[in-house]
Amino acid sequence: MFRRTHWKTVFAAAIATSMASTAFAAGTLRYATVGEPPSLDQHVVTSDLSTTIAHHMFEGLYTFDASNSPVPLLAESDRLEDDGRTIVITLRQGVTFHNGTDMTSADVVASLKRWGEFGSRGSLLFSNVDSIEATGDHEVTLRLKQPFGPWKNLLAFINGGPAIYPASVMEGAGKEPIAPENYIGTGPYRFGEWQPNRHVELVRFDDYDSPEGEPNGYGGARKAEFDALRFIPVPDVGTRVSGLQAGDYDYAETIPGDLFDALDASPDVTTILNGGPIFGLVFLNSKEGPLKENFALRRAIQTAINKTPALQVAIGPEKLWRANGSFMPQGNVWYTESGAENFSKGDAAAARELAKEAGYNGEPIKFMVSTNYPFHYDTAIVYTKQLAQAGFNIDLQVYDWATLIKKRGEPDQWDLFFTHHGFVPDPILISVMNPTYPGWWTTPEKTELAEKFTASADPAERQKLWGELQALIYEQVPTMKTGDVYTYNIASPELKGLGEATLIWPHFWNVSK
Amino acid sequence: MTRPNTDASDLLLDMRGLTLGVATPDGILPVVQDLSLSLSTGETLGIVGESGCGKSLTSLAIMGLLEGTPVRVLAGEIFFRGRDLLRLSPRERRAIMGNEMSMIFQEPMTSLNPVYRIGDQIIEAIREHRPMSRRAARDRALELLTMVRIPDPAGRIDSFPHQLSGGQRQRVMIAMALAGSPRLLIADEPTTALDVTVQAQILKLIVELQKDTGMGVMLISHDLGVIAETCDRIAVMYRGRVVETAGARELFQDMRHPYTRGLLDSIPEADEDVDRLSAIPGRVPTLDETITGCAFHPRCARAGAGCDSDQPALTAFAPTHFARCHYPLEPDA
Amino acid sequence: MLGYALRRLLTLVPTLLAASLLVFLFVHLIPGDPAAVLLGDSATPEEIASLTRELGLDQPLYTQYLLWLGNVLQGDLGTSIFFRIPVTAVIADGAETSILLALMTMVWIVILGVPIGVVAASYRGTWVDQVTSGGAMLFASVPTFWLGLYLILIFSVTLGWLPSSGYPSIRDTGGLANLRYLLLPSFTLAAPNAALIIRLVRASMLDVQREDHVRTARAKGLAPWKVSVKHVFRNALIAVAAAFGFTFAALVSEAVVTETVFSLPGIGRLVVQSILRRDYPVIQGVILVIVVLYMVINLLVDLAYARLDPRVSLK
Amino acid sequence: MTAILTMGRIFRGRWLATAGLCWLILVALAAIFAPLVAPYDPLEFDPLVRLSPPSQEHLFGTDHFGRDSFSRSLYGARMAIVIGFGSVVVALVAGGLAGMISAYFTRLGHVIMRIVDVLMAFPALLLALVLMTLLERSVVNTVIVIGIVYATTTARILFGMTLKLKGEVFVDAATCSGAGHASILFRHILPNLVSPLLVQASFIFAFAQLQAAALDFLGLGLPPEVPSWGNMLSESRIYVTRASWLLLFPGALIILSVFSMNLVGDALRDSIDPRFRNDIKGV
Repeated sequence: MFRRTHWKTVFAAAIATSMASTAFAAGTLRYATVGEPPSLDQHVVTSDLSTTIAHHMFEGLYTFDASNSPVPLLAESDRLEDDGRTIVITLRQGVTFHNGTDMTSADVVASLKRWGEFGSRGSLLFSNVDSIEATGDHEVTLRLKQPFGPWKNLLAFINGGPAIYPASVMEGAGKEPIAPENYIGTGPYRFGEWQPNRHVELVRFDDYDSPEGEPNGYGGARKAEFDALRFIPVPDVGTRVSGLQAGDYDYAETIPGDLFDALDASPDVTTILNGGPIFGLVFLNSKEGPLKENFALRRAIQTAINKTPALQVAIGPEKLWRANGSFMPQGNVWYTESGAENFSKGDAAAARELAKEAGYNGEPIKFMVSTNYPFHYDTAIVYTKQLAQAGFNIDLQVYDWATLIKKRGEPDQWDLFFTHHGFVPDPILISVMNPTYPGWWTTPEKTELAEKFTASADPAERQKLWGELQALIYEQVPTMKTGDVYTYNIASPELKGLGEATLIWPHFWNVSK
Repeated sequence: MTRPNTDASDLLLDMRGLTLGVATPDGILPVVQDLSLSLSTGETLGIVGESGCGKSLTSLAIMGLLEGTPVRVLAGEIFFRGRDLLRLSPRERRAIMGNEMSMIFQEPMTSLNPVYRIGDQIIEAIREHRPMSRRAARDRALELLTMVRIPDPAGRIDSFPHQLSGGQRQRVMIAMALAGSPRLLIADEPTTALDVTVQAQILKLIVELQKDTGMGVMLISHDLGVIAETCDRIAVMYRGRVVETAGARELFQDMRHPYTRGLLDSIPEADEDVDRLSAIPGRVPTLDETITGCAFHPRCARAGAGCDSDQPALTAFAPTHFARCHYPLEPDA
Repeated sequence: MLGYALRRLLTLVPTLLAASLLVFLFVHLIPGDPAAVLLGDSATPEEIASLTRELGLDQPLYTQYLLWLGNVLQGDLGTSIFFRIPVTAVIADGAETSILLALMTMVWIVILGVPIGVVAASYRGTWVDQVTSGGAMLFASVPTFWLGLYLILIFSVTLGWLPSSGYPSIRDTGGLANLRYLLLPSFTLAAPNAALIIRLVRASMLDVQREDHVRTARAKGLAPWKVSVKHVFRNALIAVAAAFGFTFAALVSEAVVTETVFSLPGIGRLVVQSILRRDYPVIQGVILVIVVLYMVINLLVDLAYARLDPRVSLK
Repeated sequence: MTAILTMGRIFRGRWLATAGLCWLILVALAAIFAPLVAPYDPLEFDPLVRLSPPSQEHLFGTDHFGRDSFSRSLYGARMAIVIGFGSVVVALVAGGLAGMISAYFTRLGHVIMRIVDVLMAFPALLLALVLMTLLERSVVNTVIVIGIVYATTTARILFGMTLKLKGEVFVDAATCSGAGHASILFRHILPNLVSPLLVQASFIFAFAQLQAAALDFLGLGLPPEVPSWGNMLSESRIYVTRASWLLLFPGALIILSVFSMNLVGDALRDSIDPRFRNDIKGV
């Protein structure tokens, strides 16, 4: 008897759902992601996808406004003392964690400590930090070894950055990402569920305490309009596009450039350009192999490459790329053309000459690239050809991404490898600046300049120093930038409040449908 | 041939001018030509000949089982109890098949469906023509199994075919054939695949059943010995034609056709194969070989003028004895 | 029968042990490092090494294997490196999609494969036979992903009749409306396999038709359809049943591609993604589960075979 | 000459299979003469003509590198043949030996067939996926991996066939006349298996194409720079609406070739010893 009723119910429910399927979706944003995110723990994970999801959940002390300047988020205000050696941050009061507890300075200190010790970008700041302590219920004091310019940018950059977790979660947390049951933050959405392979779902946090002010970039008031945000892994790009066109998703990320014109023209699809471009990087091995300390040979390689055909092939429409040698995009405060005249010479003859002078005798140069990102591979194919024309013996080694990032950690395995870099608001965050990042660029010239760069708190001086650093990059060639790529996402035209462009990661507070 | 038997009341089967052909890429080749034979109630007719002479195809034509083979009836009539089977609708035909007329086959090993219990296969045959309850049909099946002398029928009825011996399976086939109380039983080489001792038992069973039921039996065999023991009348076939037909005693005492002689001389050891017949030189010609005149002449010791050009006519040697030969054998001294 | 099944399951144990060792070795010999994948592009080798240590992936392989095996024997497939939840939970989640996909695919295969096969056999040699058999072979020659791409293009993007991709869980929508999501994928998956079944049904029907016992059945005066159903088809089923074991293995393989094309959260895509992420416990767990499933299904096929064909005895 | 006569007999009246055979011959010719026939270098790119639709200059259009799809398709035929033959050789040699030896030396065979069982328990594509990630993407590895996958089924089939033959009179006769094991296996048994092996080979050839395409699609097959039909499809899947020719031509080439090979295999199967006919599944 029970069984019969049961099936009737199920059947009735089935009919009801099939009829009400649109109603079911209305309060939920369906976002087609490129894949499954790794952990959402922002301290240790630097995946952009992870941040796209997590920054609805976790907040830092600061965030960026539309002009990429840091503005307070969980912080209320700050003051510098002792010539910039002491930073006192006052926290906003009345902020509640998703587990219902109030956020206090103890939580902030615990979070920053774990981030400083184990976080991906924590050491950038904490190598300069002497101590951090709670100097009041809602006041935190950082004491630095010396003045450190980019501190606020580092605290505002949530990707691999200092998200604030409750102190209870931070207890015993190490390098290993924290587990989903501990995804407790302060953001407008809280963790709902993670069905592996299926979706990550965030649900609206009803007790959210929003910062004040007009929304500006990631700053200002945040309002969760959706009941839930559902991030659905759709690794096949064709399926992401057709799924959005068919109305199965509201938003789909990372769409191939070649489809831009058609999608942009389609009334059923809104295209959203990313404001901050990403750029490909070819790292050169500074630790071992033929390129070690042979800057002339590196410059020869740099000279052989013309970046434009690769961008044409790999990206497509000219609107979506710039053959820009500056590591920061045009219009950004950090933009500089210093050294960039060597960006894209594409002079095979000169390169051949330079290589000869550098003592190059056709030794094989191992170039690692992954097929997981088609634009890496496409670009590498073009470069390989250009390098071959200039007489370089390139041994192109194609791996999947997981193998490549393993191998690049072993200095004897490679001479060149291809990766890409997301937009960052401060050059200090660019991976080549990190002396332990594969490539291991640690020449005395670089170390000296970098020290000056981080020590300065004066914006003008820092900009000037960055210009010198960029010139040094073009001279010592620890890495080669391939040009700016403006990726774009697509959305259903029904979504309101998306804005013209994405700042860094798409965000869905103040967005509705 | 003029038909010797005109008594319509006990005339069971009467074939007139039956011609069968097989379609090949080279055209239609005749496999049975102008065959006329008859069979009365209670009579046992033996058809004998080497494999490939058309005897089995003739039986399939009578049963209506040529469908699915490349062989077709080209001409002729088959009267069964006064009705021309070839003019009946498939449905009318099926009402006769397995009912008034049934057949047992050469291969008891494969002629039963391996996936059904033998009882069910017999019951299926019973209920197809006689609407009755399963229980009643099962009782009838038990009865039939008893009739064919299966030991322990109640224990065997639920066996699968593979659990029975060859002889037992042939008994089951016979039981199945008797399900509809047939007037005519066609037995196509019913003992060929069996051991010698079992062969005799099965033949004996068929003869007894025939006596009990009064049905007509058409027994087909390549083995003149088998035929001789059981049949009232014998037709000898060679390459699609009847070459000699006579009463059993008549034939053995006074055979006229050299081929019949050859067959008799070569009655094989029980376990020997047809192909090893030593008395007849040569081999049965294949279908696509064209032979003019008497089809047997290439192998015939007596062949003479005209044998390779003119088809000999069926000649009467006695009122019930006919043969088709230009140079028939003389009666034995 | 039960005894036989138990004995068969016991004999699977050594096979499974061998398979588990093989899986473990294969998976761990793959170059790459889950810690590196997890931490992302900005991670330095030092950071990766420290996470590797925390995950216990720096221990010798045999230690890891024995540890894993010990847990597996207790029904614990370990914890996903990537998701930080038990592998059993990850697999269970994918199983809903994959099992429903497999069932719907089987439905397609049966409703397409069997009748068309029977029709082709019945009209043997006519144009009906040539069109169906030729068509079946043509379908078996189409790459699965290619078919899938075009089905999405036609039925989802252009016509808008069916969802293009994804599959929400029944738990979330509480109904069978989700099955719409599986219509295209299951058809894609079924097409080549249904083609195989069509040809197999046709061939075995023709084989059986030639058998003597069918003539016996016809000699009983049975109507042609009775002969076809009760005698020919019933016996042809034996060969077809045996093929369903093969079909299952083929399905699992092709499901990997289909689930990728249609972005279905099933086990097939899970294993591909896990390989890319080097999520060792998940790869091992999924493959082990599939191997067990394959063996159990083969056992079921054998049992079904024995039921269908009384000549087969289970020893 | 006798070979041609035999072929004539097998294909007589089977116009579809004959058409398939003709297509395969065409593919083989394209593979052999690709460098002569191809209008462009299959690897040469030109960003200026990227994604141009089929035209007189580019019969099959160009891809996103601006490479000539027609030339790539011709070289793709080469890969199809290499993959097909390579997999067949690996499968038949490895699987054939394993199967024959197992059937002949029963005790050793028991062990070998258990190993085959274990390998068969892995679904083919998963096995291939894991192996391909383990090794690296290359033509040789792809061939080996696909070959191994089909070696298991081949081993099973040959095991059965050899068992059947082992009981035959001529083997006894050979044993009595003092022939050694190798001689019996390879001089007496093997010749009887040649035609069924050929049939099996034709089906492996066909399915290897689909497996290779699937591996290419999942990004674990041939190296991406190799112009193969599967790679062409895999690289172009996002262009299904934007540049449909990139999917239609290579797709059609794969389908036609696999279809043809299946037709040929089917025709061959009908011509072999009926004892072995049902052992080979094929399509």
